[in-house]
Formats: sequence, C-alpha cells, structure tokens
Amino acid sequence: MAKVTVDGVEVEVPAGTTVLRAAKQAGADVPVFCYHPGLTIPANCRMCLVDIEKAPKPLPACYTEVADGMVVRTKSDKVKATQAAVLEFILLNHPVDCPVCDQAGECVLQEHYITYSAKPSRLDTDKVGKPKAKILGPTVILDAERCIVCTRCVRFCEEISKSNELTVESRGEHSEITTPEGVELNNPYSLNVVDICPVGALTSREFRFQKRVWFLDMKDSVCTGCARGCSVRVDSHKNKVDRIVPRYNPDVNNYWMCDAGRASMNSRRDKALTLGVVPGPNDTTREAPALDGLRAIAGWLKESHEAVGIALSASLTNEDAYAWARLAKELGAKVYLLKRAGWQGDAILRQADRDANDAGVRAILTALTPAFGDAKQLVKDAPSLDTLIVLDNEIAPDSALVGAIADIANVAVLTDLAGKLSDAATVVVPLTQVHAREGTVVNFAGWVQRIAAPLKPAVTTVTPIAAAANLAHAVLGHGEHALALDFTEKTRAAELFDRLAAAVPAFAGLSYTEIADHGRSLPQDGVLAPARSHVNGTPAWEPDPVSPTYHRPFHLRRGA
Amino acid sequence: MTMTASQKLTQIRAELRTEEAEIVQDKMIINMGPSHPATHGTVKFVLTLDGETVDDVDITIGYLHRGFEKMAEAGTWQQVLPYTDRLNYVSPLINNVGYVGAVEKLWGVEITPRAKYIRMLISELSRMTDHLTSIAAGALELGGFTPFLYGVEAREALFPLVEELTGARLTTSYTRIGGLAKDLPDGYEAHMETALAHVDQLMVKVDKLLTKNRIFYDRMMHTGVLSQEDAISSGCTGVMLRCTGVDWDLRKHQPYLAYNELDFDVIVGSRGDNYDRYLCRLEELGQSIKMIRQIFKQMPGGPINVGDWRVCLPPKDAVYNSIEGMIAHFKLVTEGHQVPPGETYFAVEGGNGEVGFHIVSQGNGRPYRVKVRPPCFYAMGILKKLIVGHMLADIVPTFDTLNMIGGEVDR
Amino acid sequence: MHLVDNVLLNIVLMTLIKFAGFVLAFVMGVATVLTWAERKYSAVLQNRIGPNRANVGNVRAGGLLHMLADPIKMLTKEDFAPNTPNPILFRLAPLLAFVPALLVFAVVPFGPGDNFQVSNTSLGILFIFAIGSLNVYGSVIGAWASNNKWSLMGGLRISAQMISYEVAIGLSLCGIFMIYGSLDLQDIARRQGELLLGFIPAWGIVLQPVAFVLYLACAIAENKRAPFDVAEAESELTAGYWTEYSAMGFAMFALAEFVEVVLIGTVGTTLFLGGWTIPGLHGDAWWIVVLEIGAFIFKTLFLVWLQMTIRWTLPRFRYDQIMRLGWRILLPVALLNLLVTGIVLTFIERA
Amino acid sequence: MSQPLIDLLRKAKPQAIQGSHVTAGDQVVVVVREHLLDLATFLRDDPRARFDVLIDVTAVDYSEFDPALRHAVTPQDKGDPANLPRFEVVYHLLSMPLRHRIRLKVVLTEEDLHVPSLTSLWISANWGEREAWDMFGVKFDGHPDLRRVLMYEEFVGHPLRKDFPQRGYQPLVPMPNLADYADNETYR
Amino acid sequence: MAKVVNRMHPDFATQSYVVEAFKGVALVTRQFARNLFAKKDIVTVQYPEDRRPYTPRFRGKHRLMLRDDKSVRCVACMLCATACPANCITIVAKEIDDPTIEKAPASFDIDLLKCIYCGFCEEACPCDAIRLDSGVHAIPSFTRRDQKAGVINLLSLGGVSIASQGGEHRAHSHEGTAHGRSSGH
Repeated sequence: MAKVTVDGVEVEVPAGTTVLRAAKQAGADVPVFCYHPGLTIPANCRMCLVDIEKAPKPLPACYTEVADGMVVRTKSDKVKATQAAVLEFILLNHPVDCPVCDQAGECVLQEHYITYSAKPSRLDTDKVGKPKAKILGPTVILDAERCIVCTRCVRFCEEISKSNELTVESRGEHSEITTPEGVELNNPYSLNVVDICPVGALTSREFRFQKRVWFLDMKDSVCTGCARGCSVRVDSHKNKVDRIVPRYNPDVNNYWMCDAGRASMNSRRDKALTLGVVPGPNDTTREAPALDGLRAIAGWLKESHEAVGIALSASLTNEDAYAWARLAKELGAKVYLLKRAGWQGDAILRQADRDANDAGVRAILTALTPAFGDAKQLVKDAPSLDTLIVLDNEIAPDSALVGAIADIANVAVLTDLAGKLSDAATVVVPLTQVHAREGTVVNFAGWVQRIAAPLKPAVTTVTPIAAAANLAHAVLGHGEHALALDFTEKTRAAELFDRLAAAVPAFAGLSYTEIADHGRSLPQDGVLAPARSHVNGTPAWEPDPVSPTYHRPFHLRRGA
Repeated sequence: MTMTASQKLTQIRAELRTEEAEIVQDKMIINMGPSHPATHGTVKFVLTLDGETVDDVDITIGYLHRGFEKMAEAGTWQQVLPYTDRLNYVSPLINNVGYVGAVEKLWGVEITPRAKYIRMLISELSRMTDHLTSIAAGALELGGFTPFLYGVEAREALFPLVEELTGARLTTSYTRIGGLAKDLPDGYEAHMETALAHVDQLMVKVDKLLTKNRIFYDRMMHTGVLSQEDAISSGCTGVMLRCTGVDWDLRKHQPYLAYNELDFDVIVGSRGDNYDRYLCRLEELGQSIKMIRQIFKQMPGGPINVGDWRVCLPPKDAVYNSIEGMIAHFKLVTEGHQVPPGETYFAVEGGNGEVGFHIVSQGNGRPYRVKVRPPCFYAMGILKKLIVGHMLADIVPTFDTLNMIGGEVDR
Repeated sequence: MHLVDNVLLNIVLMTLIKFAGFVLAFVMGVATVLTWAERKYSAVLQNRIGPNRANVGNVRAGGLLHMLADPIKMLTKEDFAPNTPNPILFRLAPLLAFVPALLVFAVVPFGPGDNFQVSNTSLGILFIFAIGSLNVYGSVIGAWASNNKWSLMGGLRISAQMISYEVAIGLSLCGIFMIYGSLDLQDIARRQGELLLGFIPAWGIVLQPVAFVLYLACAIAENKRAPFDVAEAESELTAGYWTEYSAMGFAMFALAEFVEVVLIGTVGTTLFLGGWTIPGLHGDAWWIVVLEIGAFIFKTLFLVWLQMTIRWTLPRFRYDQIMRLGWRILLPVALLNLLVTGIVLTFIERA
Repeated sequence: MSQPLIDLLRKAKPQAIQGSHVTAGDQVVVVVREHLLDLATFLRDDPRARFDVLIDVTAVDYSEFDPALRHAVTPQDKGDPANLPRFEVVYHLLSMPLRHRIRLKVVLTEEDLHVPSLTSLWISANWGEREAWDMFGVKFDGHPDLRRVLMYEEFVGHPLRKDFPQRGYQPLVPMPNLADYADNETYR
Repeated sequence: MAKVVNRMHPDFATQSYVVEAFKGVALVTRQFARNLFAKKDIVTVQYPEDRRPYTPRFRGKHRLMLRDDKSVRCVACMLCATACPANCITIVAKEIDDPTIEKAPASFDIDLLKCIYCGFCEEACPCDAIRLDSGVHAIPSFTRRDQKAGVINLLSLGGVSIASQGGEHRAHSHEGTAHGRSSGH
C-alpha cells in the first residue's frame, strides 16, 4: 500500500496503482482523452498531465504509478497552464465542425475545452486538411480532421475485437487513422469504436445526423438480443428510440456491446404492431386493437378451457412469464417454453442462446407449472389442444411447429412483431412494444437486471401482465380465482417482481429497487451475494472517464 | 317532483320579486371587473356598495396568471429572459436588468462598466415609459382623453428608441447574463435627445392640463390616502412608498449598477394620496431625463460583455472562424449557463418599486426556482384599505396611481 | 311674405316649413356634422388625424363620409337587447331621450320675427324648461330597463344630477328675464340688439356674465357631457345608462346628446349672445335678415365649439363633487347673482 | 464575509437557529419553526435589526434538488443537509433605516407543512402567505384569510410543487347553479 | 436628501374652476390651430400606406441565408431549435454529398404562431444562417397552416451572407479545395 496526497487529500492505494486512479479516489478529476480503463495505456494525449512533487516536469497521471508519500497537484497553475496548452495544441488542427458533428454535445473535447481552457484561438495559419466523411466500413464513418489520434479505436481493434482493422498512418500533425488497403472496419463489435471515440472522428452511419444528442432522453436498460443481456442505455426522443449504447457493467458486458445487439433493439422500433387481427363475420378478418383480441380469446376460453395450451417465449421478462404462468395455473392449461433460433456465439460477449431470459422463465415455470414442455412437446400435443395461446412469437420458425399449429382450432398470438406464428394465428393481439415495457431479465450467468421503458405505449396495445389480468378477469370472473391472481391490469413490473421473488425460490430475497441500475446475481444455493455499490473506489469498478455520463449526468447539465 | 331549469328560474325570480319590497336597505354587490374599463390588466373587485360608497371589497387577482415561475423551471437560464419581458410589460427592460442581475449576483459575475451604464440607461428609459403610462392612463380614467393622448404620445416617442436599441418595442429580451445583447447603435444619443425634448414638451402640456385643474385635484387629493405606517408594513415600494414621505429608493440607498455615480434626487411626497403619487411620477420623469443625460455624459467605453466565454457567448467572428469560439458557443447554447448551486435575492428599483428575483440554482443549465417579487402584488394587498369607505369613483384614480400591471402581479 | 291667405294653411304649412328648415335641416344637420366634427376636432387637438377611412371609391373627403357611414352602420348592426323584464320600456327610452330634445327647438328664434321661429309663444323659456326636463326620463328609464347594475347606477346618478341642475339653470336665467322683462325668446333676442352706451351690445353675456358661466355649466351638466358625464363614466360605470344599448338605440341616445349640444348653443345664443341680432344693424331688408340668420348660426356654432373644447379639455367630476358644485356653489352664486341683479335693477329704475 | 446579523441572532436567539451562512453576499438564517414568530418579532423590533419591511414570502420545493448540493442553499449546524425534508418557506426581510437585508428559511416536511403566520407583524405577510399557500400548499397558522390568490378557488393542486406536471388539464369548473345563489345570502 | 414634491396649494383662482378651465381651453385650442394650419405635431402614421421605418435591429420574420454559391447556409445543427424558448423550430437533417459541408436541412419549419421573436435563434446560429432582420412585421394569414414557414418560404426573404465561416477566410489564401482544406498532406 502507498500513501498519496492528491490536492491535499491523503489516500491509501495499493502499490502499482496509477496516479489517475488515486486521484479519482481522492475526489480529484483528471481530464483524459486517450486513457480507457478497458484498454492498454499509451499516454499519448498528454491531457492528464499532473504536477508531481519532486518531478521536474508534469507527468501523465494515467501512466505514472504511485509511490509512497507522493504529493500530486491536479489544480496547480502549472497544471492548468499545461492543460490549456495541450488543448490549444489539440485544437490547432481541429476543424470548425461542431454544427455538423454528431459528437457535439457529448464531445469530451468540448467538455475539456470549456472546463480547462475557454481561451480564444491564437491561430493565424491554415489548418491541416485531411479526408472527411471517409467510410471505414458498413457501420462507421471517419472524419480524419476531427481525430485527435488518441488511438483508442486502434487499441480496441487490437485488444478487444482482435480484428486489427485500424492503424495510424503518417506522423505528427499528419497522423491519420486509417484501414490498410483493401480492409474495411467490419467486425461484430465495430460500433464500440464510435462509443469510445472522445471526439466526433468516428461516427455511426446509422445514427449519423438523426438527432442532436442533447435532445435525447437517456434511460438505463438491458439489451435483449441474446442471453448475455448487456447493460445498455437507450436514447430516445419524441417517443422514438434513436440509439442504443453500452453501459459499463463489469459483471456482464464491461464496456462493450455487439453491433447486432444494437440492431436487434433498433430494428423493432419501426415494425412494432399497433393493431392485431381478429376474425370478422363470414370468415373474414379485421384489424383490431388489443382489447378486441383479448375479448375473442376470452370467448374461446369461456366456452371451454379444458384443452388449452399456453406457449411462452423464453425472451419474456420475469414478470410477464410470472403473470402468464399464474394464469395458466388457474386455467389448468398446459405450458410450453419456446425458444428463439440461436446464432453464432463468440468468446467476447455474444451468447449462442438468443433468448434474453431463458434462465428466468425456466426458473419461474419450474416453480409454478413444473410440468411445462418444449416446442417438441407442443408439436406432439397439438392434436389434443383446442386452444393455443402464444405469447411473443419471436421463436424459432420451425416448420413442424407451424404445421402443428395449423391443426389447432383456436390459435392466438400475442406479440409486438409480426412473424410466422402470428401469420398462422386466428387472433393476433398487439403487445406493447419492448421499449415501453418494464421488467427484469436474468442472463445466462444468473445476473438479474432491469429493463426500462423509455417510450410511451401505444393506446391500442396491451402489456402481457395486463393481458393476463384481463383474461383472468373475463374468464374466471371476480371470484376466488381472480383474487388468487396477485396482480391486476394496473400492476407495475416493480410490484410484481417483489411478489415473484416471494413466490419463486430461485429469486428469493431479491427486490426490484435493490437490483438498481447494474443488477444483482440470483441467489446461489439459496445465498444472496451482497449488492455491489456503484462507487466503491476499487480499480475494477471504473467507468470510461470519457463517456458522456461520466462527468455529470447529461440531463442534469441541461434541462430535460 | 323535479323542476326544469326554467321553472326553477321563474320561481326564483318570483321569490326575489316578492322580497324586493323588503330589501331596500340591502347593499349592492357588484363585480367590477375582471373586464372593466378601469381594471386595465384584469383584476376583479367584488364591491359591496352602500349607495356610491364602497362598504367592502374583495380583490381577486390572477386572471393573467401564466405560470411564469413554473415555465422558468423548464428552460435554460437564458430562456427565462423572454418571460421577464412579459412581467411588467410597460417597463420590460427593468425586468431584464433585474433578472440577469440576480443570476450574475449568484454567479459572482462582475459586468463591464459600459454594460452597467447601458443597463442604467435602459432602466431609466423604461421607468419613463412606466410612469408615462400611469400618468396617461390616470388622466384617461378621470375622463381626460387629451392628456392621456399627450402622455401616450410621449411614451410613443420613447418606444422607437427601445426598438432601435433592442429590436423590439416591448418584447425586448435585451440583457444577457454577463452583459447585453448589443451595444448602443450609432447616433443613439442624438435620437435620445430629440425624444427627450419631445417628452419634455408634452409633459408640460399634461402638467398644464391636469396639475392645477380643480376637477383633477379634487379627485386626486385626499383620495387613496396611504399612511406611512401601512405603506411600510404592507411592503409597498417605489412611488407607493415614497408618496407617503418615506425616503427609500434602491437606486440611492442600496445602489446597484453604477447608480452611486449619478446625481439625482429621491422624490418623496408628503400626504400619501393619489395626488402625491401623481406628482411623484411627474417629478421622477424629470429625474429620469436628467439621469439619462448624465449617463450619456459619463458613458465609459469598452466592451459590453464580460470576456469569459463560459458566461457570455463569444463574438460571432470567433464562432464562425475558430474552433475555440465554436465550442464555447455550442456549450453555452446547448447546456445553458452553468450557474453554480446556491440561491440569492436581487432587487432593482422598477417602475412601481422593488422588482426582486429570488433564484435557486442546482448548478446545471436551468433554474431550479425563479421567484419574482412583484412590487404591485404587495401594493394590491393594501389596496382594500385605500378604497373601503370611499366612493366608487375613487377606486379609479387610486387603482391607477397604484399602477398595477397584470403581467407582474399575476405572473 | 304672406304667401298663402288661408290662415290655417298658413300656420300649418309655415310651421312645417320652419320645422323642416330649422330643426331638420339646421339642427339635425349640425348634430350630424357634430358626430364627425367632434371626432375630427378632438383628433387634431390631440395630435392625431382622426377618422378618414370611410370612402366611396377613392374619395375620402377628409372623413366626412363617416357621417354617412356611421348611420348605415348603426342601422345594420344587431340591435341587442338584454334579458330584461321591461322590453317595451327598454325600446322606448331612446325615443324619450331624443324627441324632447328636438321639440325644444320649436320656440327658439333663429331670425327676426315670427317667420323664423317655429312657434312663437310668450312663455318660450318655460317651454324649454318644461320639455327639456323630460329628457331625464329617457335616460333613467333606459337605465332601469337595462336590467344591469352599472346602468342602474348611471340612471340614479343622472336623475339626481339633472334634477339638481334644473334648479341652478333656472335661477341662473332669472337674471336675464329680470333685465329684459320678458319670457318671450324673440323679445329677449330683439332687446339684445340694442346698444349700451352706444357701443357695447346689450347682450346677456355683458349684462349677466356670471349667469352665462352658470348657464353653460348647468347646461352641460344637464346634457351629461364631460366633465359632467358621471352617468356614463366609462372608467367607473363602463358606459352607465347606455351600457346595454346597441345599434339605433345607442344612436338615438348619442344623437340626442348632439342635438342637445346644438340646443344649448341656440338657447345660449338667444339668451346671452344677442340671438340673431347684429349690433348696430337693424332693418327689414332681405340681406339684413340673411345676415342676422347667419349671425345666429355663427354664434350657435361658437357655443357648440366651446362645449366641444371643454369636453376635450377637462377631466371628469366625481359624482358627489357634481352635486356639491350644483347645490353648494352654482345655486348660491345664482341666487347671489339674482340678488345683485335685483338691487342694480332697482337702483336703475329709481334713477 | 461579514455577517453582523447572523452574529446578532446567534447571540440573542441561539435556540431559534438551525443553521446560517452568507451566500452571494446575502445573510441567510435557517429558523426553527417554533421560534419563527419570536425571531421575526425580535428582528422587527430590535434597534440593531429594525426590519420594518417583509419584502417577500415564498416557498421552495426541494424534492428534485440534488441532495448533495443542498448545503449550498440550506446551511445546517447539526446533521447533513442532504437529508433535509422537502419544503422550505423563505422570507426576505429589509430594514430601510439600517439598509440591510436578511433571508429567513424554515424547513418543513410534506406531512407537517405549516408555519406560524407573520400577519400579526407585517401586513405584507397576508398576501405573500396566501401566495405561498396557493402555489405550494404551505399552511400558515393564524392567517386571517388563507385563500388562493393567483389560482381560482376550484383549482386542484399546488402548481409550483415539483410533482405538479408542466402540462396538463384541470377539471372544468361547473357552471354555478342559480338556485344556490338564490339561497345564498351574499349573492342576493 | 430626498426632494419633497411641490404640492400645489389651491388659491381662489384655481378653486374657481373657470380660470384653469379657460387655460386648458386655450391650450388645446392653440394645439388645434397649430395642427390645423401647420400640421406640425400630428404623429399619426397612416398605417398600411405609410409605415414607420423599422430600425435595423428590428426583429421581424425570419429568413434563411444563402452561401455565395446560392446553397442554404444552414447545416441543421439545431442550435436555433435548442435556444428557442418557444420550441417553434423543427429541423430534419439530411446528408449531402459535399464532404466539406456534409449536412443540410431536409426540412426547416418555423411555427410563426408559436414564435415570440426573441432573436435567440439568430444569436445561437453558428453559421449566420437564420436572421430576423427581414423587416417583415405583419404576417397575416387565413389558416394556421399558413403560419408554418418552411424552407422555401424562409428563403424567399433571403439574401446572401458573406460572413466567413469554418476555414473560409483561409480559403482565399489556400487555393484548390473549398473551405481551404487541402485533401492530403
């Protein structure tokens, strides 16, 4: 252990800690550009230079290791002058691009300039010109003039994606990020370079010019693209999701997220159903809001709920699965757990299992309706079923399954996206789209996280919880059955989770509020691991100091 | 058995008619306002009249309530500025000055001497339009249409100057945190001098038509008498306070901007009646004219904005041509002024008295709370005392010399 | 000038002609012009331009067409009536205000001799008082029938005010009668044609200056015009007794007011400004008669102008101040004026 | 920073003060509610204070305020300002003879939202407190006429509270029934 | 020291009504005569025909400026929409081929009914693209929709702004590419 004094505050840190981390622990902010806690340290931006006693020159805080008795000053005049000089130097060749730059508003260069310099330009010569709007690959576009050559992106491609597409060419002020001849930046994690780029040099082709970032409402959520369940932040504006970016979570995804995850979340936004289908008179069908569809299903069930099957997707949230499992139990229906088609996993983040909540739904069904089957079972049981209700049809487009369903008299699909199953169904009930549904999911490793609902639901849609309550009410009436359900149409996910935790042993001891933003582990062998605090000062728990949420929450800097 | 509405109405009428004989002693309750010619702005007096004498009155304000303070919490610090124009809408510039003054006080920003002088200039200009409105409207409401038009013409001589300086006659939004939107235009002093001469000439006419006219002074003297004690206790400020003889003017006694560098008199009355208030306003007009001439004489040169780009937008040339200016510009526009956390209260001498702003900052780009202390609000609180026991017609001059401005009272 | 021998026909026809010529052509003419003149005059003295927008084609005629436009507008506007228990009285009130104002002109001489007076009666001035005081009914009934508290207050104010000033106006004129010894307006006018001391016209204003001021004040008060317009005080009572009137009802009240302005002018001319007489000019020659009629018109217009100017100069009284002025100042001064006149007359007679 | 008034109050009424500081040149005293009336009377009458004018009364809802920054606005002698309850009533006093000002604050919880009225000391407290009641729902004990002043009587809620939405609709005020008026002595 | 207003003490002349009334009549008559014969003091402006000249700073209807090559200066940075206190500006950005400009407004709408003409958009514009100095004041229309001013409408009042921008002032010294950026090293 070493004792270090930073700006008069004495802290004790393990030997080998960098000055930057020690300063952070002492509550001093040291500005950085190139330093990223998840990457190696090149110390090439010089923004983090701090004044260390007995050192002749300011030293880079990100790279210098502490020594016992070290006295560090991060706000001395010398440091201030150095910081201003570094910024002036960096800005020398920076184009006057803020109006056309997507990064403006969450640009660390802007942030540091206004905080550490705010001085007028003294430049009276030309700026060095470099290629603008250079397409690096299918997802990323480069503006070389804006680049400050921090090499974060290069290091990412070397160390994380290990695809080595990017490199620095030339020297000095002519240095330029580029790809080797014939290579394009095209790996499953390519958009992460956009996230970690401290300036607007690398921008996402999809998000490009769509929105100014200061308009965005930012909500912490979870990617439901695969069983990894990456922690993400959903940025939306005017009830429309504009982009998904990863959120630091050392227990799940670290700093990263795959491109497909972003796309899978994004692709939902335009296709979400607002109207379902119900049978009309004379074998016709008509488009109808959710309540009409539910009424039709309730009609079937009221006639008979003897041979009813309820098929749940493994991508449902715990609350949705719980609500429907309860309903199935009350109805005495057979329950099936259906899976989405898998994809190619990798060693970084992507899991082969694409269902976001396989572990959670399985645990709930095991507790409530232990006799649940899978898709094969459903195909086998199909001839004996009168009614089949499928919740969320993003499941494997298995021809056997589609064929089996065709034999069932009454098939209802509750979904927010049209698919093969809903095409085969008699009744389609539009579910509230994913970004407007709250809930919790459990990833493959048993980590529970909360999904946020940044959007407002369409009025014609219904959440799975409300749908279950509605059906229970219509079919089972006000009697004891309905009372046995411990939720109503108005029950929020937060409430339901706490009931679920009490009812399902696998969730015992968890509560919605304690899950908080970064999630909690499911109890292992009945023992609940203590919740991790957001700020505990350990080096492992360190968000990217360049991410826009690092300094001050963005929405606090400007009126929401 | 249920009655239809019209049957019920007929029955009520019949009952009322039979009672008419007995109710000759009754007092009349009558609504004066909210839309009444004398209640410029909208305010309601629920009068209980005993003949022509006001027996009791309930004053209802709030008809112009637009939720200023709630709206202020939604925007950035700068976006509050246009709302302040619409507080006291006959002297918007003083409100502008008061608001940015409060923000600067909280932030600890010291503005440049030239900005101070220009802010004083616009304050006095606005004070004149305010007083002219009060005098002119007072004459109109006492039936003197000609002095009203002379007064309004005088005001009209000043509004083009406001427009020349700010770009709008009324919705000025001229001040900025840390300075001003624009410097004085060329030839402003000469235009001002022409206008002041015009105002002077018209005010002589108004003075001749009103001040010594017995019909006028009979209505103004000894009506709406406010005692010194009441004036102080009720939080009256400005002319309402000074008319009672209290020597209190923020410009003199808690000087802000550079008022301590100007030579002017605090005008006080002696009786606290409407006539005193009228005379005070007339006299303060003269003082304002004098002060404006002094301000031009003493006007320092130099920049109008503080040089700190975290406080004031950089000059356009720097924005267009340098990344440094562009970044500063972007930061200030997108995130707003990063006023440090804390709260403060800052007051200026408005047309009607102390216009105070109590602001709370959370350290981000938008105000956490902006409370305006409108001078008329507290004066309206004492109005009841001034009109009860007097005649119906006395409400008119009393209400006028109080000079309630709906936008300011109701916010 | 005896055109027709038949006496009956003579009387009827002449009356009609005189009525048409004097009342309709002159009085109504002046009253109509006043609607324009008042606005234009006030505009110019207030540094404005005034109404000038009514036009036929591109002819605006300085806004003179407003005289036409206003009646057309008044006739075509919605005649709104409040929910009143007395709709008949509500409709009747403007007539009650308008007709007496016109009737009064029957006894005003606008030229020498009976031919220039609709009806010559030896009690002319009493007729004016009698008919003129009917005016109050129109306003009061209108105020009461409007079923509006503000109107009612205007009506109350008006009744008190008009009745009070009846007294003062009557007394102020008594001095004139004492001096000229007649109630016949033609007579009074003729007597004023004489010269005092050979060069001063023996006009009422010379012999009774105080009475003239009293008369003017009281007459304006009777007519409820500024500064005595408390009954319709806009800033206090919205529009007082005529708050609820629109279209022609409103127009009649307004016109009655203008007619009365002319009336005050003609009566004031007859009693104080020598009527149709021109000092030092006597005779029956037709050009003299024309000149005399012209003089009458000119003097009337002068008084009309004076009323207008006063209206645009002075602020409004308070209701109780009007009453105080009437009873405590005008009435004693009028009485004092009578006393002094009486004493002086007695001395002159003795001498 | 000079703080003569705070020193004076600390000496004269130590038990009434919960915290004090000088911010942006303003002297601020956080007052214990039970001692507010006493302290205000002292400030008005003491020759060293002579606060003859109550310039403004208002309230602030701190429910959305960053607790970590609360110390910047509400000083506390004991305890952490971050845990302070939601509401504050703020009084601005002015002494014209001595030309100084002071700000008094009373911290209140939502459940116990009332303070003694200062109407017995200053007339201006009447309307000022009515406004604070109207906008924040702060009750003023002993106020003679605590009605809404800016909003209408039928208005639901207190608009300047942070949980009152920026946009929305109020229920329509029903047309008054004429019969009620006929029975009501006042409206005859 | 405070100055006490000179309160008039009525003497007999002022109390008699007549004297002051006569003075007043004389004053207005003089004013009348002066205006009638000299037209000196009349201040009325016959509005639609005559208009008071607007001052150069007058904030009227917005206009969008052009570059000297007649393309829209606006690059859809949305600072005006951000600074707008009335939220009356709606911009949709689009990508254009010119790599030196990159971005242009696909649509630019101002709701003139919401606009309060505060001029903050002009002040916030980093490109000198929007200005309120058109001097157009009254913008009547029969429908609300006509009060939504789009790009074409806003350009119709337009003019060319020659304010240099980005690296433009260096473009003159640096031949070749627009905006003075050389394409290599």
